[in-house]
Amino acid sequence: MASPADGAANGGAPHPYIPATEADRARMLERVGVPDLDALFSDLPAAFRDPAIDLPTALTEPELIALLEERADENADPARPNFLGAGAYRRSIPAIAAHLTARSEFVTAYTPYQPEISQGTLQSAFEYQSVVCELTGMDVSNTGLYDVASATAEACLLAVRATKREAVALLEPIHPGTAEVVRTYSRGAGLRVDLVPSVSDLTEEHACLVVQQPDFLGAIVDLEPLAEAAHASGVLLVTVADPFALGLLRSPGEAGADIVTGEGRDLAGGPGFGGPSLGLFAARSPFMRQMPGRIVGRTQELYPPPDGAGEPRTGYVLTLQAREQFIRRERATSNISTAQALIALAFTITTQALGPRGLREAAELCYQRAHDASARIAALPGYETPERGPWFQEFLVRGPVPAEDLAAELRARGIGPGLDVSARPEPEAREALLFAVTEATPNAHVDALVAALAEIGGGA
Amino acid sequence: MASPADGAANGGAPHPYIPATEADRARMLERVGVPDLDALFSDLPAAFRDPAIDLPTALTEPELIALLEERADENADPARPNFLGAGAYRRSIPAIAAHLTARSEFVTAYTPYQPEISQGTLQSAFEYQSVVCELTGMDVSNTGLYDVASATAEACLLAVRATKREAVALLEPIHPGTAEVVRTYSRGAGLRVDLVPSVSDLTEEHACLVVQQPDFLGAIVDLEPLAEAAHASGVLLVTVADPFALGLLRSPGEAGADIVTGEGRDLAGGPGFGGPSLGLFAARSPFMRQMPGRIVGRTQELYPPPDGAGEPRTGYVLTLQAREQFIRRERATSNISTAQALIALAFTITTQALGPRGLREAAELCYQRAHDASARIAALPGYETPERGPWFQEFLVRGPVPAEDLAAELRARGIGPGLDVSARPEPEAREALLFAVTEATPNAHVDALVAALAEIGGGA
Amino acid sequence: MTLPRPKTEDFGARLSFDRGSPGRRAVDVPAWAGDERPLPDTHLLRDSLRLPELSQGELVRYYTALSARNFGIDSGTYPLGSCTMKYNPKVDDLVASSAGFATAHPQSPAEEAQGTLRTLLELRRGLGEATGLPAVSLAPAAGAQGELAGVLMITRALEDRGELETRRRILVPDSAHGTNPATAAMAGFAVTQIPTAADGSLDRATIEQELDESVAAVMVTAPNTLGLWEQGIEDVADLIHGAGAYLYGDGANFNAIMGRVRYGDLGFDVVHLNLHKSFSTPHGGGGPGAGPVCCSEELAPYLPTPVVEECEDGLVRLTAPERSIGQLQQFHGNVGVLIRAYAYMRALGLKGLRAVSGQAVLNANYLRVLLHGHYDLPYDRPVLHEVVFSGSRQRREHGVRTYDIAKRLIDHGFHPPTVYFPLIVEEALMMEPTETEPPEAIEAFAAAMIAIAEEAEEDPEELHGAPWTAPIGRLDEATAARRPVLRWQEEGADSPA
Amino acid sequence: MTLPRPKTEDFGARLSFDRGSPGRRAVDVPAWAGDERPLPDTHLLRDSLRLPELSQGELVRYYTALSARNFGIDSGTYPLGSCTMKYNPKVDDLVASSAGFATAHPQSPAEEAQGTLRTLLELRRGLGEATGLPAVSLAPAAGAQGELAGVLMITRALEDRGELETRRRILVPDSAHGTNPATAAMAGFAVTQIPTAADGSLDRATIEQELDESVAAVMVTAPNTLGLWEQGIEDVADLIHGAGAYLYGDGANFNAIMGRVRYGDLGFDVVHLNLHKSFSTPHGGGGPGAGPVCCSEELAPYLPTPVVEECEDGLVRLTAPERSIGQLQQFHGNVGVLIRAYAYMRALGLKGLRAVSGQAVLNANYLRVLLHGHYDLPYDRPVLHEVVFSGSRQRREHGVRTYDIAKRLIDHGFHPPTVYFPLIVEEALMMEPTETEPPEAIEAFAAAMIAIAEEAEEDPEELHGAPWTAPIGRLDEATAARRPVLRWQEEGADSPA
Ligand SMILES: Cc1ncc(COP(=O)(O)O)c(C=O)c1O
Ligand SMILES: Cc1ncc(COP(=O)(O)O)c(C=O)c1O
Repeated sequence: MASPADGAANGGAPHPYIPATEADRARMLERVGVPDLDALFSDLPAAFRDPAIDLPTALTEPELIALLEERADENADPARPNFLGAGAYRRSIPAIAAHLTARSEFVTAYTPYQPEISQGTLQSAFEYQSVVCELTGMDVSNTGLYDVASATAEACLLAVRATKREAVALLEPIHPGTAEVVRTYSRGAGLRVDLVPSVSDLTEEHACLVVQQPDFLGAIVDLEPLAEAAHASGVLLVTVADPFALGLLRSPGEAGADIVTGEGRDLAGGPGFGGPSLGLFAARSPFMRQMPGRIVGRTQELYPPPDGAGEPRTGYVLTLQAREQFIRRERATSNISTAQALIALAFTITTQALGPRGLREAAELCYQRAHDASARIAALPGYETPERGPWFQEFLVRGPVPAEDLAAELRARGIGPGLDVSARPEPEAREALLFAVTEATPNAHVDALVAALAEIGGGA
Repeated sequence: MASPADGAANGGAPHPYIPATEADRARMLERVGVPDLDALFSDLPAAFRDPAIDLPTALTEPELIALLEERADENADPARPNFLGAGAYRRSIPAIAAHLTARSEFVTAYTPYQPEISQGTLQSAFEYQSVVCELTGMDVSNTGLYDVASATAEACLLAVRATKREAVALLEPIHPGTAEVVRTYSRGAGLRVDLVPSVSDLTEEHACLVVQQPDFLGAIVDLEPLAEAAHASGVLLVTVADPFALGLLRSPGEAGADIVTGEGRDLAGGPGFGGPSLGLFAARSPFMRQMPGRIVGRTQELYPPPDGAGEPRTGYVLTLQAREQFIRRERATSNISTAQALIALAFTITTQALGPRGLREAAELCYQRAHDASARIAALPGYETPERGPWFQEFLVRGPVPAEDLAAELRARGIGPGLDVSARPEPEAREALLFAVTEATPNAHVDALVAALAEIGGGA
Repeated sequence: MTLPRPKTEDFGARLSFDRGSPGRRAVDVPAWAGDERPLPDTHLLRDSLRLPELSQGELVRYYTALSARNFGIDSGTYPLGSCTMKYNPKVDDLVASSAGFATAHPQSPAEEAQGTLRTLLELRRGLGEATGLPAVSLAPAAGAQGELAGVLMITRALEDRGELETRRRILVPDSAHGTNPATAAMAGFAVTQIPTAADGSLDRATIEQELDESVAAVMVTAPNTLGLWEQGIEDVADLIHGAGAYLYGDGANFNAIMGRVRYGDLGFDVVHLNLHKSFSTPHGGGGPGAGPVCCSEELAPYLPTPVVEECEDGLVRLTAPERSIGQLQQFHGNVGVLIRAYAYMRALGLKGLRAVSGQAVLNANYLRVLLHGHYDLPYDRPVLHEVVFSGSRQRREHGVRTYDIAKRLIDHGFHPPTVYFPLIVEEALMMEPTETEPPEAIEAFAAAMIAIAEEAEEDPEELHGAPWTAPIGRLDEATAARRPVLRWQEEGADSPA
Repeated sequence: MTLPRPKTEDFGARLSFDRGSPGRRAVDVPAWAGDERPLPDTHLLRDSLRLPELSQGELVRYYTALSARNFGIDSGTYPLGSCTMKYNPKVDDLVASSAGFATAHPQSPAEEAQGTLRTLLELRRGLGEATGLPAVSLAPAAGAQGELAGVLMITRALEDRGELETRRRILVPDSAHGTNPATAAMAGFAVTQIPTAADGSLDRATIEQELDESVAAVMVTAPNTLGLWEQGIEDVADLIHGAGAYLYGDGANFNAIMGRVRYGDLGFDVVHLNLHKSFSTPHGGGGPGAGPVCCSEELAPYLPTPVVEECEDGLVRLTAPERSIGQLQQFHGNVGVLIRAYAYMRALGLKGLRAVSGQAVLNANYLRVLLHGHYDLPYDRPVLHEVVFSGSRQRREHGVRTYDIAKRLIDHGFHPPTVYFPLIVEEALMMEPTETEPPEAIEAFAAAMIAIAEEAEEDPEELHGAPWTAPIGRLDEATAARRPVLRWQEEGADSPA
């Protein structure tokens, strides 16, 4: 038996992914009028042709499965309690979301350039835009960007274009990854990025104020006063909102935000080491023609159906394309092309499956579970859970030992601790770990955490 | 928040599986002209209405998933080495088999009573029949029965109908489960079931001789002399064949079998604690109208397509239904109705994905791996691997300690031993365990087994 | 302004065997790296094998295209009567396919399969509670095998009573599903058909008359195939027991009465359930299903093997009842289906199961009143889970048969109901909407049925050609049976089997 | 003999928001059994939320029906040029979705994510080998983000050289993908367009002329969007370097040359790949993709964060290059896509990747010769992975536009090729069959194209109405843009945004 990939290259059996057999190839080469495959590459520089390349040899499917199962097992046990949040939260995803998203008509389609045979993708994207507008309180949503951080960077670029100002302000505490990406994207445009501790640091140089909701340390932000303060200086309010929390919290739009971004991954599937992610991006209608990314619009057939059975029917198309790179080129609103359509589909199905009451109930359950866990921990001798106002699903824990040691002790007990935020400037974060407890955290995990903390506290 | 199922029953929110809301229900009840749901059940005897029933309360989806994940974890670790075979073998199933079989148009369809919108099921079943005929060397296959044992019982009943004789002979060693089921099915018909050690025990009372290929202890059977001996007494030869082994072995049809049964589960998916299973059933054409189960036939449209674009097209229908219970009732060839269609689909896709060369290669790989493992064990001091002729994937191991102890020692080392067959009459089975090694057994598992046996041998 | 549709491929004419090209393959097999041992003697080996040769992408496209030529519950309303086609929760497929369940070996010692076994135990207990027949075996792979188990259990009980030689008859109503008489015959009994009374119920007089010492059992479908409850079945049970016979219940329509009445309380001795109906496990185009058999304490010793039991040591084990009829399958039944059914039961709980029967029955009655007057209703009274109309008027007055009506429904986007069954209703249209259809879907279905009734009046001739919008037109079933072609043949060799 | 097709639902007019009914739900949320803590003050809370209310079965049917209104690779030939639509191996989805990968938290310490990290490391190494540019960051989420990374890296290098203020221009051929100039602009550069020479290659003279101290980089798509190799690019690279600028390679069409030539060997400084093209990860209707950026040692310190490295202690870690341009995303990129790409690379190995490029190129040339003479071929020479025809003749002679040809292909069962791109070809039809199409499929596609060319001669008027057999007819894109309706509105409130 030959190694599988040898085939197609050397005249044996073709690779399972490549149908043409040697006989097919001979027939085709003859029709094309060349003696062999190599002849087709004669434009490539001879001196550099067919270099030595060091790649592992091909694996058959069973070997591949075995290898990657082994790899997956080298990650931490998925069943282990883990209290990391800080931008990625464990959620209960309805089974139908994965089932429907896996339909190969969705999975194996390209960006819907031919709407007549892409209504599945297009109509779903219109559903997505509608859900995002309802959640955020915005007028217009695109079909999604890469992730929350790059979406926020794009929001800053939009604000800069719209206000013609050259600095942006990010209100602390904000996710450091978000701040980082805004910096990266600003590099090219030559913008100044200010991390500001308070809204009073805003000036008329700032195009926008970026506020995370809930903030990086878990607190729920009262957006309205921030919006007022920003608008008073002609500054736009960009809110980076957790769409799940928006099941419970007032919509940023109602509170006065101009642009809302967010991360959709957690409502679409597992954390997956961070990706694929999904950047929500929605804005008030004046910014419609300034938005980055694809937008789907509703329209009608040009002609009634051929069987004469009725009026022109409703369909969906990519629209407002004059903003986009493939038309506008260097004057486009963004360079984005491929985004995260399939993740947006899963996000849409999860939110719609939960529906208005389910999303609220799930967010309340998350709130209750997290507050219960926090209270239990605060009741342990030697522990505090410093609060910075009302909060949603993440809380700070300061224990009887330094944060780093507390984390190590928990790990030694098979528990993934919250993120170490002890280096942050906020006083509440001093020597603290940031724990996330969500609606999907099993009770047994919280019990294990409390027991472990008690044990660590007892030994201290 | 109310418990989820309360809703539909008591006027709250409906259950996710039941769309009608309280308002819907009120409207419908009014149209039907009854005051409430209870009124619709007035034909049920009042004295026995609405009994106390002790069932656990409803679970929401996340709770259900958590519960059943916990249950699944209470089974043995799927990654643990396990050498049980004896009727259920670990196979490499191509990923596309599960992917395609999960298409909901296949999964959520009924038996294809309306062929015009069931061509997916019907044409796939025709593919299945074709594969089974090719593998077995038979002329006609049905669309599958419950499992190998009940299929074999049906084969015996067919043989009895065809020969008008009243006894059947099963050649040892045969799977005890198969023998058991033949006995169960024979109970009603009042047939005698003889387990015979040799073909010389056949008499003219026997309707058929049932031979397992490979036999229960793993040996490859030379079917041709058995067919000749059986036919000489007017006895039909029923072969119970492992369809995977038929990738390598001569087809039973060529060797003279009249009916072939087999188990398709292993080529369709995981062992799943035995089911869902798939009973292969194929026969020579004279028995066509005596076959149990559904059969799909090819036909044409009655009329050309309406757009005038061509000739009547080809389609598939359930056929020869005059054999079946829903037409023939008490004179049907079997009572079977629902069978194992979806498993047959997965079986078809696996065999077709492997194709003629792949199936042969996989069977050879299985053969080589098993023989290698057996040789390594035979080379250990204190161990023998008694053979009964050429064999395929299962072999007997006799160790330095009694079979029962050997099994216990292996289990203590985290290895699932082969089946204990020490109570069987065959001399080779004395104090032996029956190990299965297949193309899908990881090398590391064989290494672990050999090391454990060596250790046990060293300590004995 | 329309160009002709390009001539479409005759998709069905080209099987996977006719596609691809020699040498292509959809998967590779790992090479064997060790020593090569000699193969057995060539007279034991195959020398050729004809199977399709397609690349992976081609095979995926072929079966994806086939799936698109199928209608499932996820495609739309599928009101097949008696078949209980309802939404199959996706979570059930998810939980059943986890590796711990999927890789459990059927020969595993009980210690290594407690997760599966405890799940089966709780399902068994739930079904015992729900039916009022606490002794249950989950072994039967489908309803028909459950029936066989039940009748063989009666056989064995009669054997123990020494009456097997004399009790050779089973009474079966003419409205029964075909599996009932077929099973009775398979178990060696003579079948006596009991007519249905004018109100759609069992003809009590005939039963009384037929009940004697030659009768082993009466098989009753409850609710019956007209969607009606056999009123007074509890008294009939007494009669049957008085005559020394058993009452077998075909519980395939249990979905109509779940949580509202229990077979055991009414005197049924043994009943089978169809989990692929009442408990919403997917049908898969014809299985796998599961047909557990539930019985009284008296018949418990005869249950098929295995039965799941919790033992004194706390372990759950598979056991063989004392006087078991034996095994029905090599292993333990369609376990994957049973896990799905368990998940369904747990998702609903008792209140949920009652909500299922309540809504299923309301939906059937809603459909009944919506269609009332448009089609004949031979048994014009409230129904349980399904309602049986008749196309007789359409046939008589317009020459339109139920067959035509069914095919035309396809053009309207619906799966047709069950037709020509039960046999006692002429031109029967047997409809079961089930509880998972929203009222709007039932209304749309009724509207389509009414539209067809109008078409039958106005264009009766035209209906004979339906459907026109299905992946394929009306098929010639007669020729298929007369000249059977049952397998792929090499081009040119396409002769009947 | 055909009754009219029953009036079908205007499916698109009813969103999920318009279906179902208030109070229905598709999933339940567990109840909280503990103490209820007070919620935050109501001015922080939402008071209403409009989302669809459907039962689970209804929602499943809705999205299943939507899926049936989509064409994917599994539905048939999808020859979009530049997009490289090829068979997506199902095993890649399977391995990427295992729980160990799917549940890994992005903030996990390296010790707890070695399985993912080692997989990424090996992918990184493989891509470095295959491109000859050993320094690689897998962070970019798609091609365009890879481009941005690459250009920002150049920015930073120029900064370190003190030339950022002076080098403000990037040269981009007019045949480039729109993302190239858009990226250059987003990174703050002015774009100078370079015309394409008559033979389809870069106009060397213009480059030489434009190359001066104001130029930061030249962005070249290789192979280019005409499916042609830029002959002598290695010499152009020398020129560019000589002028102190960088050569950026858009490697989205890497599938044409995999295993045959390496960017690094030819003098490219930085290149991005599209794994969702060359490495066959699914497109998902518009992502997720992955656009790794590969560069020379010189540019390595500027790579985006993170870069996967094997450390001395044997652990694989995510690191930040010294002078990194920074992060592109909050976490580490589209990891699930990267795992799929790794699986694809391992399934093929070097010989397989060479087989991919060989067959992809043969298939494109085969299509070229099959269509030769039927459509204009502006650059009539052998091609690599794709071939660009023009519908100019059809437009000129019959008034049939490429748009009409594309729509009519749908009636023939094919996804149309890319149209009106590259912009330098009038009425462009840009076709990329890819290596996973069997020759029969290419022949059938060519036959359809030829049939349409004949229809264009015979019934030109008729083609303007195509398609007729798609789920929906030709759509009015102009009105959609003029009066944008971009979200669901409550009935009656359907006013433009
Ligand atoms: C009333 C009734 N009894 C028995 C059966 C037989 O069940 P199965 O098809 O599962 O064998 C069915 C369904 O087919 C049925 O509807
Ligand atoms: C040549 C070329 N460059 C760049 C891109 C942009 O890649 P992406 O869509 O992944 O952002 C594409 C594809 O869209 C392309 O074909």
